[in-house]
Amino acid sequence: MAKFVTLKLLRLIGVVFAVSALTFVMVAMLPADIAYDIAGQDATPAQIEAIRAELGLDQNVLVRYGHWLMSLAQGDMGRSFRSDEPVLDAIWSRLPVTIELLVLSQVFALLLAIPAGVYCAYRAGSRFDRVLGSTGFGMISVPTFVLAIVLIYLFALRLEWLPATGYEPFSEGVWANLRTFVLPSLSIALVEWVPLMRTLRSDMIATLKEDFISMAKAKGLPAWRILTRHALRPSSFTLITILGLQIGGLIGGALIIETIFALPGIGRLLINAIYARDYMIVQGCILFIAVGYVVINFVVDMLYVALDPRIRTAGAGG
Amino acid sequence: MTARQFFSGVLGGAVLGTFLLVCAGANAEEPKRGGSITVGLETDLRGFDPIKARVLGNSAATVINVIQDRLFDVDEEGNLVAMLATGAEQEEGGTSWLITLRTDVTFHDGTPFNADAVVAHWTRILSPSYVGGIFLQPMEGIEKVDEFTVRFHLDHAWGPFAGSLATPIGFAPYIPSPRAVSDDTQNRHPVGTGPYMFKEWRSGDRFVVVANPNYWGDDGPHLDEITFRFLPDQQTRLASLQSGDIDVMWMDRGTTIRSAQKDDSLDEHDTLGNGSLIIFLLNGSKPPLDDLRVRQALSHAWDQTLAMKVFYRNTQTEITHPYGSLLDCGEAGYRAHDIEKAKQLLADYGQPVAFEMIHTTTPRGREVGQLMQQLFKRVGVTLNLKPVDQLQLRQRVFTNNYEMSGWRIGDIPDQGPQLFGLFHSKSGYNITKYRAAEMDALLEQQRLLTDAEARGELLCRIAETINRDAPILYAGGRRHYAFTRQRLKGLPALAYGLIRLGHAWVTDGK
Amino acid sequence: MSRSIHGFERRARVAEAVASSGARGARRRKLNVMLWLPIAWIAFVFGCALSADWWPMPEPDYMDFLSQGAPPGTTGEVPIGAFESSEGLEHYVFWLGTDMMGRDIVSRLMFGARVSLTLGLLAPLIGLVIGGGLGMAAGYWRGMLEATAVGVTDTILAFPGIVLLLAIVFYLGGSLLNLTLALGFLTVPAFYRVARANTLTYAEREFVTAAKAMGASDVSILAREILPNVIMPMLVYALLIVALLIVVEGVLSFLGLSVPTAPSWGGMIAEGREYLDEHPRLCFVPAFVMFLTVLSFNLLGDRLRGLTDVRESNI
Amino acid sequence: MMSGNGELLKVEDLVVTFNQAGGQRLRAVDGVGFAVAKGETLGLVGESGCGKSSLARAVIQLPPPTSGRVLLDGEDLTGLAGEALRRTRRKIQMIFQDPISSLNPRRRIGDTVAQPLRIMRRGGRAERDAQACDMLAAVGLDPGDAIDRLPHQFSGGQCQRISIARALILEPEFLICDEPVSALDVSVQAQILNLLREMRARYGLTMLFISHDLAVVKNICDRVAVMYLAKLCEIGPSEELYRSPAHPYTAALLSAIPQPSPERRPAKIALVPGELPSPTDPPPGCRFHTRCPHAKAICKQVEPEVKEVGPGRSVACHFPL
Repeated sequence: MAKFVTLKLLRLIGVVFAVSALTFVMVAMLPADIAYDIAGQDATPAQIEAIRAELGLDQNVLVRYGHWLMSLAQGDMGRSFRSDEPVLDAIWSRLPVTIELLVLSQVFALLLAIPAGVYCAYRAGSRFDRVLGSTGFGMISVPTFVLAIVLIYLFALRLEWLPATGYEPFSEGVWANLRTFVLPSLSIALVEWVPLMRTLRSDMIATLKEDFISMAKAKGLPAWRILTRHALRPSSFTLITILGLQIGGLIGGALIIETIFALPGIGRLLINAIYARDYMIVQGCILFIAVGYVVINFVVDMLYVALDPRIRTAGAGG
Repeated sequence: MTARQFFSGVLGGAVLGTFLLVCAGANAEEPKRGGSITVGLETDLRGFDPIKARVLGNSAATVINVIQDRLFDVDEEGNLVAMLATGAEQEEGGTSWLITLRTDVTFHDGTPFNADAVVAHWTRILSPSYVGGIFLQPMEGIEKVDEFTVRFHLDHAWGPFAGSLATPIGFAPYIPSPRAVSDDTQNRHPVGTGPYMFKEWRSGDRFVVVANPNYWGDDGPHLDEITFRFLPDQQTRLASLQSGDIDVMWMDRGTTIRSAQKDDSLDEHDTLGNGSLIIFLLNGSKPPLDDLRVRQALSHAWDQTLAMKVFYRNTQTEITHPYGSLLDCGEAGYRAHDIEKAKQLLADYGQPVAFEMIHTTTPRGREVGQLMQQLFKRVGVTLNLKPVDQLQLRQRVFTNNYEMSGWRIGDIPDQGPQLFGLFHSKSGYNITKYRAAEMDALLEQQRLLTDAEARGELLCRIAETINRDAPILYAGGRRHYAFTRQRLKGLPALAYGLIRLGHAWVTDGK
Repeated sequence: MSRSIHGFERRARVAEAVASSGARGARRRKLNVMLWLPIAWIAFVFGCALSADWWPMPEPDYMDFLSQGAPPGTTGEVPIGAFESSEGLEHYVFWLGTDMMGRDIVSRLMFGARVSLTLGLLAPLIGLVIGGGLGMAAGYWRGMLEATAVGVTDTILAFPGIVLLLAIVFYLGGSLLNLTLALGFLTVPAFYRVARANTLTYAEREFVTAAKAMGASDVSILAREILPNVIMPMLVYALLIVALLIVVEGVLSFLGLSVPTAPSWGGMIAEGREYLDEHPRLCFVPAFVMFLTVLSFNLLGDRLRGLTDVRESNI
Repeated sequence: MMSGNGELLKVEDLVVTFNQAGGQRLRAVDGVGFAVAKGETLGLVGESGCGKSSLARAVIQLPPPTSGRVLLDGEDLTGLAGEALRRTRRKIQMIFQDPISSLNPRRRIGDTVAQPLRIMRRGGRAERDAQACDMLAAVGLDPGDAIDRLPHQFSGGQCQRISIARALILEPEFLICDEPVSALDVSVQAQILNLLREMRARYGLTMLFISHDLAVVKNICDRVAVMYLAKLCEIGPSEELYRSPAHPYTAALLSAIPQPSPERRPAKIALVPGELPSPTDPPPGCRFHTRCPHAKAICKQVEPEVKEVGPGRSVACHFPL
């Protein structure tokens, strides 16, 4: 088992390494560089050249990547070319926003999915179940960015209940903070709850057929108690794995939501850095995103293994 | 008229120390002390060290303006107003200037403000590592005369000199604490002599300043705290303003301006500036744009009136020259929209005209490109659109790898240096590749001319030459808009598009 | 981009988990309607995209400066068809109104369908061929090939697709071809995994050994024994990816990165967003069309999966 | 060991190893040798996991053995590759345990049966179809009805008939049956065994018949080989082996078969209780010693050689019964 985990980890480190190298080359290949950003619109070619030399951008890509790796090995992710801010600081200051967005969106998704899934399983085939199933299918077909616009239109522009955009840190108060996260999280949650609900529903239906449920029924326990106490827990394993997968996929994907709602998260940091060719920030962000993705997938894989040890002996597959 | 006042003020007034101190304009109300406001900025900041951050954008200018002071300010009429300087005296026919400084000022970090601080700052500004130096070329150097006097040396008598010390939209005029600069902390922790002091900067999110209790001036600071928030999307910024999450924002999109105007809870501030928010560069080194007739035809095909309506919903004004309120040059031979003339000129040219325009991938960029394409199509010119990102656009313009591109002429106190950069055949910044001996002569003349009237005339002749030879097309002038919530008072006019909050106060303060 | 680039892999795994669920029994009654309605809508969109050139309507980029932001039903005077060829202006009803630059929304929607459909259909085809081929090869031969392919796909999956797309759009320009290739490339890992998983189950089956024993070559086994079994689940999966890619195109347009020269639904949504307060329809009409199309492909994929599942389970 | 003229298949010192996750090597077949004479049917018996199937697949080179030789008509198959291997493949065919898994679910029965012809590029389509029909009729199916149907429309027994038809359409000389009836109901088992016998007679087949069940093998095989943990323990003529097994393992297997007449029952052998040792880590000495009731000290140290104990009869045991 230890060997299996080690091998898996080594492979994941390899993946992260490959991603960072790929990013470096790719970003270096982009036309124009940060010198054009730094110099602004009123620069002369000579000044741009000077900036490029000063930042070491005239060096070979591989040399620069080597430098980056060397300093990374010493725990230094460099500084933003643009604002001179240490990359790690930039990421640490944005990370809470992205994490809060991800967590809240999944919390909302679960708040929708669990009662709906439990009830649909309990009354499988009923009108409510069918309506909810169709609704879910419809919602999963709404592009997230469209949903975000619809929510802004309804709750920010028409009803004026919630701010359209912006971000308030926790220091401004919990409510102020949450208020700014409601619409962005909902934009994600209203799509993401569907697979969760469907998974939970099918797992619950299976669980409800088990003997111990019949036992509980025979004992005369009320339905809600059977559902929540006895059936929910054994049915939630797949739910958790799917949750993990969704978060893993969202890490790089919260970008458009952060853009639409002007949330200062990792996604926006990344896209702004790409637009500015701020290589150091791009490298840092991609490293974080790749590590996050890989770690979550690793955890999910381990969960699978914990469930089904046969996977351990299966060959090179992943 | 205002331009004249400006120039005569600089030239005639050997001593400027007695200039009126303009504060909250004609506001009858007495400013209240206390309270705080939130300002919506378009972009995150880069930093405050001129060498490191290099370019001061509009957002950063709004911030630096309350933290660091300049030697002079310019008022709404273009008059110089003393700030950290008490006087300016022209010497040796205008080839050097003696500036006297205030003696009672200290920086936020306790460093005294004196000649050393000014010399240290300007020495860096005039070093080759500062990018903005291109428009300061006639300045040779600065020396300390005594503890509170410095002398600037110039190549030649130079009209825009005083304006260069006063303009609020470049790094050069803002004096930082020499200690912060030498400690290398200025960039991310700016220290100045201004009414507000740096408190916190959370990149991508907000920048916070607090009142400077030891401010040297009489008027301000009135607020306890100002929070600048970075809200890149203009519409969402407006939504935040309307919901009261922010108190003031700058805007340039016609749609947002029109919707803000409809909101009774907001106060509008607008000021006519100069320059042009969008111009189109027609690269004179690339066929078919190297042919004068083609460029002229294009300027007739272009419809500024329509652009005003489509891009700005008539919140901007049409222009015939880049001087805005500084100068009145009349029509200046502007080639108005005239399809027949355009077709005639193209018929003279006799070949099919097709070329490419690069524009940004932003909604504004696409809009501009698509409108241009349509208008050109109507005179039989094929315009291929190539959206590129901002940096690529700059790269292609700077490396002369473009045929037509959007650009802008900045709003600055004196357009002379900028036009020299754009159109002089020997200028390193000549991105239009426009070359004409006549233009070169005019541009060189204006540089040396210090007489306001004569200079004004010359600048108008330059505008006429631009209109005749059509190296650029204008897409409107530059009227600056800002909207505030009604609680916010004490905002001066938006000269050069800058929201100046140094004297701002709120009605719900003490 | 939450359900976009990275969605592929996630959706694949989620779909597997969800596949077993579904209130299929209850829904089977509605099967026919739910199968034919999406097909009808997709056919309609196809028809619009193909015939867009021949309808008597203004070109999608023609701006009627007298009818900017005109409400639905406004009559304008516009040249019908290509501008150069038409002699004069004709009365024309903007059935869905015009956008803020005076362009006919119907015309833009119809031409916009081309971008969505080309990208949505061709890109998965690339993923299907390359990813599917690679996945089948890896699932059949295993060994180093599989280990390498797993490493490569893991890398692609851990790599934020948006960076690749930005790189391609910046570097090569956002033409339809470039975007199709780039998005196609991004779908490769997902198809690879589906193909590999399916191939693994069949490669172990004895009919494959039997074919080998008869002297069939590896290529012939892959093509004749395994492919017919793997292709159906792959095609069904491809339909889900089509739906996803239509959204991705929308996201790219939204970020200003899609095909610059042609109108696209995402682009219309993005442009309309600026006028959300005044003219919500500018944003919501294309959004609704996109929603219906995505929904149709999703429904179609879901129904077809249901049908193929039934077939398997009878064996 | 039997040798001499007329031997069609000869297997010499065959070794098959597999790599396992974690770098372990599993020896599925470990130095097995035997020969099958023309027209003869050899039964190969052993518990599941003992390496029978691996042995069978090594014989048809799927995959080729790690070492050792497989001679068919004196030609070494292990040295062959490409076209030469393809050509000789025609001579050996195989039937599998799972009748459903051995048919491609998406292929018509007609095509399935004609498939070997297509692979060998014999005849045109019509010709192949005709041959397939004949073959289907030969295995007792109605060709007109079956030819256009898909496998899932047939029962297990019918599927196995189809497999047999497919295997025999090339008229192979050697047929390997890998547990051909173990997945079928008992009544169907007999039908298929009868069919195989019939086919053997009609086509003059030589067969290797693999089963975990000695009872099934008995009636169809001329000789029987018994495998335990990748090694051969005993080989001999059917009658003789059933009557007096020489290896304790054979005896144990036989004693587990329900016998119709009690007087023919061989001496009851009780296996030492315990797990079947892992093939990745086989016990030293005689592999059977952990479960053998007669095991002595030597069994734990010295591996017994294969000794000839009678005509055509060999056993690998220090203390044959």
